Amino acid sequence: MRKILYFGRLSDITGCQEEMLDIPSEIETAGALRKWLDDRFHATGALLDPTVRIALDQEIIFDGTPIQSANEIAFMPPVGGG
Amino acid sequence: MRKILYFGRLSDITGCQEEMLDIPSEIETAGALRKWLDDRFHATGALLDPTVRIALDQEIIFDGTPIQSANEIAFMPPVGGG
Amino acid sequence: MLRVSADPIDASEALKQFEQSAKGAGAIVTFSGQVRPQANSGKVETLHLQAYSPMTETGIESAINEAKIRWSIDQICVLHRIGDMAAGETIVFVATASQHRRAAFEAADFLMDYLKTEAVFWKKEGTASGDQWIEPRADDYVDAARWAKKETI
Amino acid sequence: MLRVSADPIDASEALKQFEQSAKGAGAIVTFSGQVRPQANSGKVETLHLQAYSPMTETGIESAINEAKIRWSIDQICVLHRIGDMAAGETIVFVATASQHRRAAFEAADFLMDYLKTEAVFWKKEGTASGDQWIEPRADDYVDAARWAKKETI
Repeated sequence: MRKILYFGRLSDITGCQEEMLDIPSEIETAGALRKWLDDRFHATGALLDPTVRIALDQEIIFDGTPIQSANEIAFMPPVGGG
Repeated sequence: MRKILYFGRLSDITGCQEEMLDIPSEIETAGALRKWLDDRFHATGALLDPTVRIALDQEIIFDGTPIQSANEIAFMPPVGGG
Repeated sequence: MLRVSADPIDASEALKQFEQSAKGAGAIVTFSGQVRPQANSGKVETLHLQAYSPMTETGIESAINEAKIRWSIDQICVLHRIGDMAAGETIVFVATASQHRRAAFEAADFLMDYLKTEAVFWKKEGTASGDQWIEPRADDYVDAARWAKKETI
Repeated sequence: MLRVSADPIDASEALKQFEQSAKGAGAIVTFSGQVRPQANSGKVETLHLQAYSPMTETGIESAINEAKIRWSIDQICVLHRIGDMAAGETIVFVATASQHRRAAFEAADFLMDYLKTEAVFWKKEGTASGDQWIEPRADDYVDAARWAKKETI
């Protein structure tokens, strides 16, 4: 089980800000996880948007990065405070 | 009688920050007044320094400006606050 | 000093404390940002600010360190509010202290550009016509690009 | 708002009042300058600030008006101390409020450059080894030239 977080506008699509999830073993990379989750939520590409970055255990990574060792995976639309 | 003011470092030379003065009628311009006062105070050019500006009745003027109508004449070395 | 918290920010009180910690610096610049009262879609009723701790704090700490490397800065304070707040409330307070006023101005300006475009926050404005997530404007990215820094997050 | 006075300046209190008058502006930048504790010739015991009223005030008012023409600014506050003060005391406080943070930063920066190089003040530092009149440094003139404005006094 991994903790998955959906920030900003993504939580409007997923209906939750975080969830514990069993990720199938064939989903090996961040990019594959994007696609799998986008289908699962019928998000019609919202999770595939290149402006949505992915963090593994609080570190921004690329789509090719393997996710097996991550405990926490976050989907982050464009950030900005102030 | 006119009021003459000496600001900043000039008052160290003139020994006063302001004085009431009868200016001889042959001293017609700001430039002539500079020279006359520089001699009077043995200021050895301190009042002639081009960075020292002259204000007639609170308005910066040039050396050629006539001074007859002015009530208050100020000698102003480089300004700066903050 | 860095604080990311749901507690209200009192800019005046923060400046008072900063003056104490920055004694002798000579020049202090502060920026405070308030929740704007008006959105494109109407009067702002609430603003919700989301962070991702400790990634948010780690990123801001990096920006503070970068500012200290780039400019001769004695002290930096960043307070950022999260959670729900009302229009007019202070959302961010940045203070910089230096011997040199230009350094204090530029470091504060730099930190605000970081906070607006790179700090790990998400903002949702609530108006009578519904809620809307707000992302940085093109202007904000242009401002941030002035510092031509590498991505820190 | 402009005040040139021998009364001490409380920057924190000034910010509190400015926040009230600038309600809804969104972005507030402040600059406060303190009397530096160290001069080239030793520890600063006193700083004496001389003005030439009302020329001093008229000049600052012109600079405030110019800032309001150049940038979209809601409110400006300039407090400047004159007379005798001690090291660490606040000599100047500038606050700007705008809808846009860059406008607030730039207007405050511009006003400080004006105050440092064009405002009608003279400064004398007193140290154990004597008094010395302080005039703007070359750096100050370079900073002021960034705005390429005509002489206003």
